[in-house]
Amino acid sequence: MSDTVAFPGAGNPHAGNRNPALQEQFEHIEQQRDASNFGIWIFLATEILFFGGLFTTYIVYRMIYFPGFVSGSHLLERHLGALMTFVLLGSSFTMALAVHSIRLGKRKLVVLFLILTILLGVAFLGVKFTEYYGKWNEHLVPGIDFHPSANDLQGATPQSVELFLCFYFFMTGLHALHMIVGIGLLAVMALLTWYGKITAEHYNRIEVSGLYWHFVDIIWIYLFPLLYLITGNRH
Amino acid sequence: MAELHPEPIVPVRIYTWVFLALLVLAALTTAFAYVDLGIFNTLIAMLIATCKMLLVALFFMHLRYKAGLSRVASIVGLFWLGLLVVFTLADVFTRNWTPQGKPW
Amino acid sequence: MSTAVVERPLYNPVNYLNVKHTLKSWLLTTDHKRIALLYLGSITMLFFVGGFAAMLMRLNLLEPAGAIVHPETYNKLFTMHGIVMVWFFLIPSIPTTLGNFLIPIMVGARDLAFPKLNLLSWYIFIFGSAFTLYALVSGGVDTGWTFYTPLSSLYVTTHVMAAAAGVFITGFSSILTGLNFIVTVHKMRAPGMTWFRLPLFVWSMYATSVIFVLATPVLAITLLLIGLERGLHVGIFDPALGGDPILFQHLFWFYSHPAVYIMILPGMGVVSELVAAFSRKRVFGYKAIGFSSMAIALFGFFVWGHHMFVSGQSVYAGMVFSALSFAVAIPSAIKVFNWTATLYKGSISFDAPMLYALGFIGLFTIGGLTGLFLAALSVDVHVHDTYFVIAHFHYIMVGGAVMAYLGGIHFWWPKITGKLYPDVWARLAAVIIFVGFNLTFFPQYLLGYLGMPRRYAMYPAEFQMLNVMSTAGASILGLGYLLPLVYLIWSLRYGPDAGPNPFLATGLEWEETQSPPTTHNFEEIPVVTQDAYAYENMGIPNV
Amino acid sequence: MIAFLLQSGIPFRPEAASTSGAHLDKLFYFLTGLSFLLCVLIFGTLVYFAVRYRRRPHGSVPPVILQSIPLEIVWTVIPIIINVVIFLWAANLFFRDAEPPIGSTEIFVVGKQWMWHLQHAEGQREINELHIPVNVPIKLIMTSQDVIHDFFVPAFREKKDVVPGRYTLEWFQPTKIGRYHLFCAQYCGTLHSGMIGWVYVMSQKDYAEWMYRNRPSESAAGVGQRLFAKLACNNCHQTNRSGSGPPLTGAFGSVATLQNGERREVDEGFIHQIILNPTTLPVAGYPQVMPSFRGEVSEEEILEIIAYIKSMGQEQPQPVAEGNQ
Repeated sequence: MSDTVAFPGAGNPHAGNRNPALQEQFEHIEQQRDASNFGIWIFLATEILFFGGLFTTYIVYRMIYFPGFVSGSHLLERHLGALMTFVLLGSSFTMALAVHSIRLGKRKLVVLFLILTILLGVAFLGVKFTEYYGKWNEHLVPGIDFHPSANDLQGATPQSVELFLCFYFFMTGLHALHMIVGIGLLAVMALLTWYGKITAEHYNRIEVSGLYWHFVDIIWIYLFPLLYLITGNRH
Repeated sequence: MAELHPEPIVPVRIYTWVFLALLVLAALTTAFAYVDLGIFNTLIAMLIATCKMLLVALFFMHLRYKAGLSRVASIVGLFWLGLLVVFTLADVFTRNWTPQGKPW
Repeated sequence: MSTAVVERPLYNPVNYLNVKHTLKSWLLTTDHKRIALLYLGSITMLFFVGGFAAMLMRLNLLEPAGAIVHPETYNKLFTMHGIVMVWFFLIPSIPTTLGNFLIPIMVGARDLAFPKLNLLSWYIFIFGSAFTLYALVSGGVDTGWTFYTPLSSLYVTTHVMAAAAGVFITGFSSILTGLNFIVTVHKMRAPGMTWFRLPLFVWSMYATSVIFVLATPVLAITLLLIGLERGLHVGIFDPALGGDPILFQHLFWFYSHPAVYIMILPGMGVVSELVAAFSRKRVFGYKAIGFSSMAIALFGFFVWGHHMFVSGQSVYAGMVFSALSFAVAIPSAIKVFNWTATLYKGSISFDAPMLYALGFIGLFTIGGLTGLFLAALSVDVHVHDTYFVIAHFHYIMVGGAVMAYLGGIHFWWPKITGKLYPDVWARLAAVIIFVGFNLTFFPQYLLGYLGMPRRYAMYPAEFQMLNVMSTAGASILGLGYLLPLVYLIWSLRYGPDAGPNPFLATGLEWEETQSPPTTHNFEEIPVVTQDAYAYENMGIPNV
Repeated sequence: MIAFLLQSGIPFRPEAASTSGAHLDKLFYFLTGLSFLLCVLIFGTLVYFAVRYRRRPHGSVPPVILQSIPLEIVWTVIPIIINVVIFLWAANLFFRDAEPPIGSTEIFVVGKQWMWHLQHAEGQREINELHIPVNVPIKLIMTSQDVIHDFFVPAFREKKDVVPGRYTLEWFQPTKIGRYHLFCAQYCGTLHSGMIGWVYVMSQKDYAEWMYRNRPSESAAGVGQRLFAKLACNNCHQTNRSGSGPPLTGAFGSVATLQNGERREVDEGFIHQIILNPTTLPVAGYPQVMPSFRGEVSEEEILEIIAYIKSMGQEQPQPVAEGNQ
């Protein structure tokens, strides 16, 4: 069916002249980089649908129980939500700069920006868990301890407000879980870069981690208005 | 085989502008929440969120500079999410419609 | 084959199987071929677990009041049968074994794009199966494989969490496998291997992978919601707390209908290869078959509502879903016609894999045609949730997917193991399976039309005769499935050496690798110069 | 061969005892015939090719036949046409029969693990048995107290899921006197297969007699009226317009305008939803003061209240307030 003609650049994977960063299933470094880049984009498409199932349920119940969702949204503190948005956008910015710096080969700058990104991520989680703690104290945790006051409900039925809070906890919780994974990933990247394992030529691991981090940011960009900013009359 | 295309290095200036635009949009969407515009609150919030998403995806995630495959993957993800939402709502919305029982 | 005489590399006695013998070299392997064998072992075991549950069910249905078990046990049996067969056998069957083994070789690569990820998927799969088997041995689950709410989230008291966790975890294994395949097909093709030179098996695996990646996450999140609802007593799907149980069905079938195509598309790919190889002829309508795989992957996502025609779904949504369901039948029909046309003027031999392929086409045609009954709204109202549905999807999944799986395993067995199996026994098994299958499931169409609901541990006496017929068939089918297990294992030790290309088939796996292949498949990455299935260049073997 | 099969005692055809059953069977046999024909064509070709072109010693090399666009078009278009025909036929039957005819005899159905509770409008209650008159359209208003069930009568070719938290409707018009299986077709837990019963189709005379013999002390609407007073519904829903809620005389079957402008028919589902979840259906022109009665009324009691609200319209000289568009 075909001739066994050596493909330029191909060769025995164990031949001595191969780039050590090139994994043996690939023929050249561009192919390896393209593959990991495309791979992470497919993974992000998967993630879109993973969150998408939640978004779909959210949309359905928001339409059915709009008053409850308005009341529920008013239980959240908008300024904290806005603060978290700013923090997370900032972390995306530093992440982009980290990728930029690795392209230029500025190793220490990369580590600095990665650490900044991690710190902003941790700050985000800090605010998030403060908020969770507040809800716990106010007895507004669905299923476990849900005892809203009449003032909390503002005329909506308790179950519709509980449903809203379910979505609040599930969606932000799942998002926070992704943040934690991302922080771990970035910490590993920072270490690898510090010890010179990631260089300007083979920067794809940093780039891939960056794509994941930006994706988590995008999820929050939608969660913020969907959860914190529901306005409108309650009929 | 893979396309051999070195990706351009995006200048920091562009990242900075995008970041500032994101901050302005985030402030804007928060501000709009304090005005009651009825259904438009939701529409504006989603419009701004989509703008922010595009900024992050096109510049921070380099979709603007990428060859087709990454764009295809992201668009496919969004398209399939659209399928899920649209067909589910197609049922939820029309459950209370009652057919009049006449054959066509 | 191009006219230039190519000097073939000498047979290398060190192949992927004997390169190392330690347990560690298997459990930590990143070789796609070894991972394929790890999967083969795991899913074969799980197939017999699921099959055992099915045998007990069929035995119980010998008598109207239930011959051997209490209804509660029966409910656990069909739940385990469904969960194990769907998620732990059918969905991983062809992709993780034949797909893992063949895709890198067929596209001309040394391995998948992400070999470590590939190994990770196997471990995730094993971890998920462990949860599910735990649910099985610790008392069972009785929700049905569909996990319908609010039954699963609030009412049953069995190990729903463990079973759902098993399925949830296994989902990630599917996602990673799909991701790996997509990237491999896009980025790892050998020079000259254009899209339209890919074997049709690769096309169908590509379509399958798209579904893996896009549908599975929705199932994952849905199971997570069930877990949360069950664990925390919140009301996402619980009507008493304001939830909507129909919404669960939407999310569930958004995954589970496309999952049907995850099961059948790889089978279609295998059959395309088999029909060409045993007719010694190019596949008729290569592009039609390739594109119809992609069309099925796409349309498969538009039709999930046909599982919900009587669920209280909107009448209008039902009409839309019905119309779209008829649309998805077209690409399947196109494939059947093209396979049939491929036989025209071929040189057809009836080796065991070909018998499976012909059986597949027949049974898939019957399953597909009865699918039209179910897509037709008013007919579905009568036969929905009856044995008609059971018969229909077993014709597709057992008659279709399992036949193709067995055909594929037989076809590539010499490549995988380097050994030939006894052909007479293999043909006999194929015939027994075909006959046993029809005896088991054809009576179930009649039962369904008569109105016997599915998942019934007890039934009115007038259904007994058909049930007895079905059980009799099932015992033949069970015997048929045991036969390959025996002679294939026998061949490992006593089978004659196969040589690189015992069927004189085309394809990189036959022409460019030895049997069994070496760890890196090819000495040099081949350069592809012609289309797939160029049998006209190979001549015809004298028989 | 066929005669032998028919005499073998294997049942092939379930009894058809409803108007839709006869329609459906025609389509079913059409589909069966069509499938049989297609199977014969496809398998015939397959077997013919397989035998005719079997491998022979010293045979010739098979020719290269890549594809045939006309053939591909033919075998794409013909299945499309067949499918469109089947779709239109089936969807037409489905759509036409989606809504029960006005004036059907109404039966309330409550499914619970693992039995059927049925109640006639006149108040007769039955468990796992349903007595209905022949040649009269019967409308089932169904809900479940726990999980999803499904009311399936094979002889009527009808089934519909019975979903907790909402009403689903099923209707049929029996055409033959007799006794028919009632199955639960949606898996509902341990004794799913025991959730079966009988539907008795009786002559009009026998049915009237049966109803008389089993007459309860009070009709469903009567019980509903007492509940209406007991739950203090009448404090707000007064017959004159003096209460804070809308008067309910003639409300059933009218069209209500919600505060967001949406117009909804006041049917069983509407009343069910407003009793349990009043804030989700804010009717324009009235304050939002109605409390939820979730947990205070059972599904059967809600059905009785609905029966009462329906009867309020019938007492008035004007039949239905705004009519059913």
